[in-house]
Amino acid sequence: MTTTTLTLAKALNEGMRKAMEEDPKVLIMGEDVGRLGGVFRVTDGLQKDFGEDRVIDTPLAESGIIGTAIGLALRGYRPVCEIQFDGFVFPAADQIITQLAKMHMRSLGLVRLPVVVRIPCGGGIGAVEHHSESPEAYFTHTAGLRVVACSNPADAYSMIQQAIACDDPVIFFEPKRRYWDKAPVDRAADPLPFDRAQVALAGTDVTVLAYGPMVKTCLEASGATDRSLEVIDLRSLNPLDLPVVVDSVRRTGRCVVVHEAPVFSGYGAELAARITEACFYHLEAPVLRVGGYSTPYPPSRLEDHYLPDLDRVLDAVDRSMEF
Amino acid sequence: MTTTTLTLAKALNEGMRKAMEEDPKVLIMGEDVGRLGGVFRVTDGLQKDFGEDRVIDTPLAESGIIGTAIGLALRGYRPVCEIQFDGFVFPAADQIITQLAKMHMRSLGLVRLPVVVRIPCGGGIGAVEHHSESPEAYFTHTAGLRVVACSNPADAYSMIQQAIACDDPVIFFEPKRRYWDKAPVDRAADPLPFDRAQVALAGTDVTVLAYGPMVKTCLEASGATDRSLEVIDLRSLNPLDLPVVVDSVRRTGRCVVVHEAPVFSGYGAELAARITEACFYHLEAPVLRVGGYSTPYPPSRLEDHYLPDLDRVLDAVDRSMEF
Amino acid sequence: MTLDTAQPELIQLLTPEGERIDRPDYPLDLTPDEIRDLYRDLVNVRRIDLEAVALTRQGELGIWASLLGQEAAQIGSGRALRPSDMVFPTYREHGVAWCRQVEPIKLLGLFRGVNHSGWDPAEHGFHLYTIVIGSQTLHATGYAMGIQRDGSDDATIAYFGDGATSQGDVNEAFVWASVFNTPIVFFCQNNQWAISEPLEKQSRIPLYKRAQGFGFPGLRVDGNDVFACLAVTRKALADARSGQGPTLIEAFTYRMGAHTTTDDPTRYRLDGELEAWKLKDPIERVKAYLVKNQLAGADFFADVEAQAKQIGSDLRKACLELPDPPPQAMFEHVYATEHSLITAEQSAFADYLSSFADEGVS
Amino acid sequence: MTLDTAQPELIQLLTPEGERIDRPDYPLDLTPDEIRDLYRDLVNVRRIDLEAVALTRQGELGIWASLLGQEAAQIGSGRALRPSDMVFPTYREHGVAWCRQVEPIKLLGLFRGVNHSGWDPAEHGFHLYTIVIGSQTLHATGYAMGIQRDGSDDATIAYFGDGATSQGDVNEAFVWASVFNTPIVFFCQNNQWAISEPLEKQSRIPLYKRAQGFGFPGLRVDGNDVFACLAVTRKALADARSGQGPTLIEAFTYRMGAHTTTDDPTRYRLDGELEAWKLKDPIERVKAYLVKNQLAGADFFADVEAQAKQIGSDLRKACLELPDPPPQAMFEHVYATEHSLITAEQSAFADYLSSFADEGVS
Ligand SMILES: Cc1ncc(C[n+]2csc(CCOP(=O)(O)OP(=O)(O)O)c2C)c(N)n1
Ligand SMILES: Cc1ncc(C[n+]2csc(CCOP(=O)(O)OP(=O)(O)O)c2C)c(N)n1
Ligand SMILES: [Mg+2]
Ligand SMILES: [Mg+2]
Repeated sequence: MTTTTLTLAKALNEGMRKAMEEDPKVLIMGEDVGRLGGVFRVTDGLQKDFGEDRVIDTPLAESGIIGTAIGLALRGYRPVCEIQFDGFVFPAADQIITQLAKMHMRSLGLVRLPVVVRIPCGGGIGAVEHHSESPEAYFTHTAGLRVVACSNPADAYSMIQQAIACDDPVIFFEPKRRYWDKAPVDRAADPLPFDRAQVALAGTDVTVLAYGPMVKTCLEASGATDRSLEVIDLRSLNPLDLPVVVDSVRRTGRCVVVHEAPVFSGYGAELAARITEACFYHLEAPVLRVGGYSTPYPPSRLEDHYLPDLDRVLDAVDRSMEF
Repeated sequence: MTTTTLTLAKALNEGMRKAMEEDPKVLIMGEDVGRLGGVFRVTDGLQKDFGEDRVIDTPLAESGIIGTAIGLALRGYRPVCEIQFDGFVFPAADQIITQLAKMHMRSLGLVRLPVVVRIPCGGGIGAVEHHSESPEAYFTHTAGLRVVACSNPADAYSMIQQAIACDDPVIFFEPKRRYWDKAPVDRAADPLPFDRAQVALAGTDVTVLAYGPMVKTCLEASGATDRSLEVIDLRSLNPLDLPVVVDSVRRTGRCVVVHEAPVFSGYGAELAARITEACFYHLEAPVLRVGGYSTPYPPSRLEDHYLPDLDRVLDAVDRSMEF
Repeated sequence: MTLDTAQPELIQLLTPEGERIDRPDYPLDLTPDEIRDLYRDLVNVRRIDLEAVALTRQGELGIWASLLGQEAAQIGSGRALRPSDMVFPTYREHGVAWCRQVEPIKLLGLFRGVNHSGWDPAEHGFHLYTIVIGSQTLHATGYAMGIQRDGSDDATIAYFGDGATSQGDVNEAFVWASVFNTPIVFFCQNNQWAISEPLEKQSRIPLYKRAQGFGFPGLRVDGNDVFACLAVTRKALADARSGQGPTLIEAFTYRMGAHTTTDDPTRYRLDGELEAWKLKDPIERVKAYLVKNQLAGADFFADVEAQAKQIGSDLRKACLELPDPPPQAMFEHVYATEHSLITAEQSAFADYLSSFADEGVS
Repeated sequence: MTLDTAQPELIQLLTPEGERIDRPDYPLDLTPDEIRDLYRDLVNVRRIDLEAVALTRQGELGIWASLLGQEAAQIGSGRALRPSDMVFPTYREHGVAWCRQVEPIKLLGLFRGVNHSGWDPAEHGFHLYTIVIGSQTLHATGYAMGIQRDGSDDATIAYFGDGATSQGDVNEAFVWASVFNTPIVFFCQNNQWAISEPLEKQSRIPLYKRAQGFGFPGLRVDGNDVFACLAVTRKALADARSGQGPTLIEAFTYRMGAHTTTDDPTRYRLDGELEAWKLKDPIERVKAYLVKNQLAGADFFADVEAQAKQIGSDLRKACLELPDPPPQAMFEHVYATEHSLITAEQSAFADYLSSFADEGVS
């Protein structure tokens, strides 16, 4: 039996374990990833089995994590870095944006940086400030990076392996509030290519685009309405799998984009702009965006109001239908 | 006579001088801003006249510049920080995004951070890597920051003063390749409010949106076509002066957005998405975007191909008209 | 790391057994009342902490960062400050907050999730809790530059942990403070752990020595000795006020609890370590001193207990009564000045909310 | 800053007057040939630099960061390396590049604007020029961690300036290198200036002392003394190879030219300073030594001059011939693997370009 039911966190763990078994150059590094197994236990047991040289508890400094990972990659290693929480990726912004993303081009293609930056992202777990951010737009706008987000255990298992195998730097978003969601994972399945979107649910009325934590929310929304929603899990944000999206929107004529990050200047803007250009004569309504408000992430007692939920998704669906 | 012809750099210099004269709490800080007067001489002469306590040559560390500016603001000062070049703002990303932007809300409104972050931005000066970036989208997506860009000497003079007077943190973009452009500046003129867009040229066929360095390019484009372009200088990127933009697009039915930053996930995406939603039934064509490609900024011998120019703006105008 | 704090460089004025040690370089003359007050402080803040941990267990707080074991470091340094000084804390300085007269309930908002902070920094000379490790050290340094420009003899103190010393920001703060000779005390509570990482993951030499590399004094104090922490911080603050610039104080202490209430330290450290540190408890040694010197008797200790208990139950009551903010509060204080996008979103949100009300009516 | 390099801590093996000083702790036995080769290196790299400055004046390069005055620091340290070591330079290490056999013309691409770098780092053991101050120090440290994992006895050397020591990244690199005891030499060329800012804006104590704060050795070498730079770097590299971890070397030198060709140092520093440093010229002292010890005569010096001249004119010629990249090159090497957005943009760009061609035809 190659299929087991795993949590998303465990699927990531098994995916990393497999990559480490197959390639001795794969390293894990980050704060508390070793003995503790990470604050979310995603790297649980890896240091025990692969040793301290391959699963490295680093000093507490994110720029240092990414900067030294770049150096390790230059020496032929494939580091998988954990950023403990989304909000702590910013001290590493310079190393990611000016170094990790640009080195391949800077070297005229001579240098490859197969570095994975894992970022547990998003809200909904009642956390304090800086622990519920959705910083994907900072990275989708940064040429030279690949940006992906997994939404379910099966994808988590395959996508983390694909990310590690990829010769480009990958920003890998993990929906932290879905870490404990379980689903069957078939280890022998042929995974979808890394940069492809997936139609998570076929439908005819409105195309709903989501990724990471919001995929589940959108699927739930679909169960709560009579409208026929086509829910697409984008999986790869940069590059975007435009053909799958355009095909859907041309059929439905309507599109709603859902993410947790603030709408203003967020990734949904790119989706809306690009889809509108590609589907102008097919659209019955403008692409509508549902997301966080243009405020810092609120204290957790307000996060249910801040985060898109079933009602807000359906409200946008209604507005689209009635436009 | 209150009107003089000034370069954009000199207009900024005079604006800062005036602010410093009027308020002893205004400080200038950054690398080489003192004795040298900044690498672009924007702060020329200020240290000589206001002393080393008010015009501070800082250690070479951008996170330190913004971090200590926050501290100075907490003590009642109004620091104006210079980031030497656009590409060097990233070491300060954490202080800007997690601290400067969020402190007011974090404090429930008790703490104000009137900090201005001046960033010479954009390409076109034949510079080496990291000296030609257009990082505005990273900041327009960051709630809690105001983001503005000046495009001409008169605005430079008034907007820098408004930025310094503003009780919110302001990211202030200066189009470095326009530093030496001259125009009359009327010191006694009543400036437009800080957060308003300006119709730089009235027209009827296509609305062209630009800010910073691209305003001049768009005005030049308008001079090279028979089409009647309405060129709007956005000035404020966050907040966006939507009414002025919507009013124009509803009249013209067509819109082209121009910026130097990569198009993908750039600020133009927000403009396109928002305008489409607000003007859906008025649009004869999708909002088209002209910008940098989704590549790192190229070596300078290629920048003329990378940067939007008159031809690329007019090509988009044509595509819009023919859509 | 060695559990033996009997290190030559360690500044200690009160042994774990309650013996007073004389250090002419760190004179400290406390009246019996002052000593009793320190004891009261220690007991009170431990009680506040315990109550908060309990509230978290019961789901009333989302998380809590306990100061257990670090009471002396916080009370000793906190009581060295004067009101007009400015403190830049991390997320664990509940004891310092106590010294700055921040009502305990105000600390809980953040951990309960009703706000990101609950007090007025200017009113208390106590800045907001800072979660992004190390970033407050630069704020403190900038603030100290402001003090210099004001010609005032106030000082700032920046708190941070052993883990934080690895962050670029903290080292940049050292550069700035040194170059501008700012009136600041860097107070590092080395509690031996940064979540699961022991000190060796951050430094191969004692942390107080870091200061040498930046050209200002660094010293290590017994962080479980409230007398020593008070004396050493007083001296460093006096130096700061008199233009002698920054000092780094490493308070050698121990995080006796979990990193936070969501952490499980049994995964990464041995029980024996905790047991050894229990012998150096910061409260017990003051009690021993008071008893040995007959400065306090059963009545006093009973009274202290009672007061602490009262503070605890008041805190619990206030916590249960802490209201959730109204949803619209999300849009408040994003900007200090009118911002059209926020205004628009706020009114759209109000419309959205009222669309449900309509449903209810219809 | 003092212009007097006669400081007790300064390691010097060759005085400005060309006198050899014996330092048993830094033994250096060079054959006459080796000394003549070092002299040749120094003259050659100065010539390359002068030619590049001239090319910039003539508009052939957009900008140039001159190494004038820093030849000894770069040749001395560069010649201490072995081929399999890895160098992480800033943007000014043209002398080190020379030692790593990077053809001079390859350095010019970046400054001419035809590429962001022109050589294969792996081939030369010389990483790309790095412009964001300090970021390469972390890459070097990570690379050194890789060496450790490979069980190799290679070492890395990271170059950076005095100004760079203020950056968080450099200090984080110190933390990492110290904690992991990596085989790395931190080679700081203290040329006294970071653009217009003198050393005092970055540190109030000598920079080599920074290492003390992180628990590894730091030392100051006369950066205008190629013998001393060679000996000191050799020793530090040997320590690195044998598992003794990092060393910080502060090469005390002087930026004799402008920061870059676009800079105007007359705005911020006095002529006298430059004059004083001219007396300590890194090349003159080797010449004096060679002459005094009759290791070289007029023929040799003429030959060196001729070779340098040839290198200069070859460089000039190659520069003028450097082709601009084709516009499509923008889209190359953004990603190592297929990326649909780049593919789409590249083909749209091709269409756009050919729309002009059509115009031409019609
Ligand atoms: C920039 C950043 N990275 C990571 C974290 C997550 N985190 C919270 S506390 C902590 C450990 C801090 O250790 P230390 O500085 O010793 O302080 P302590 O918690 O022991 O008081 C970490 C890694 C954070 N808050 N900020
Ligand atoms: C992060 C960053 N900030 C600012 C700059 C602009 N800049 C280029 S060189 C320089 C001074 C560097 O001084 P130093 O480290 O002493 O090296 P030197 O140029 O003297 O060799 C500055 C500020 C930069 N390149 N990178
Ligand atoms: Mg700690
Ligand atoms: Mg320098």
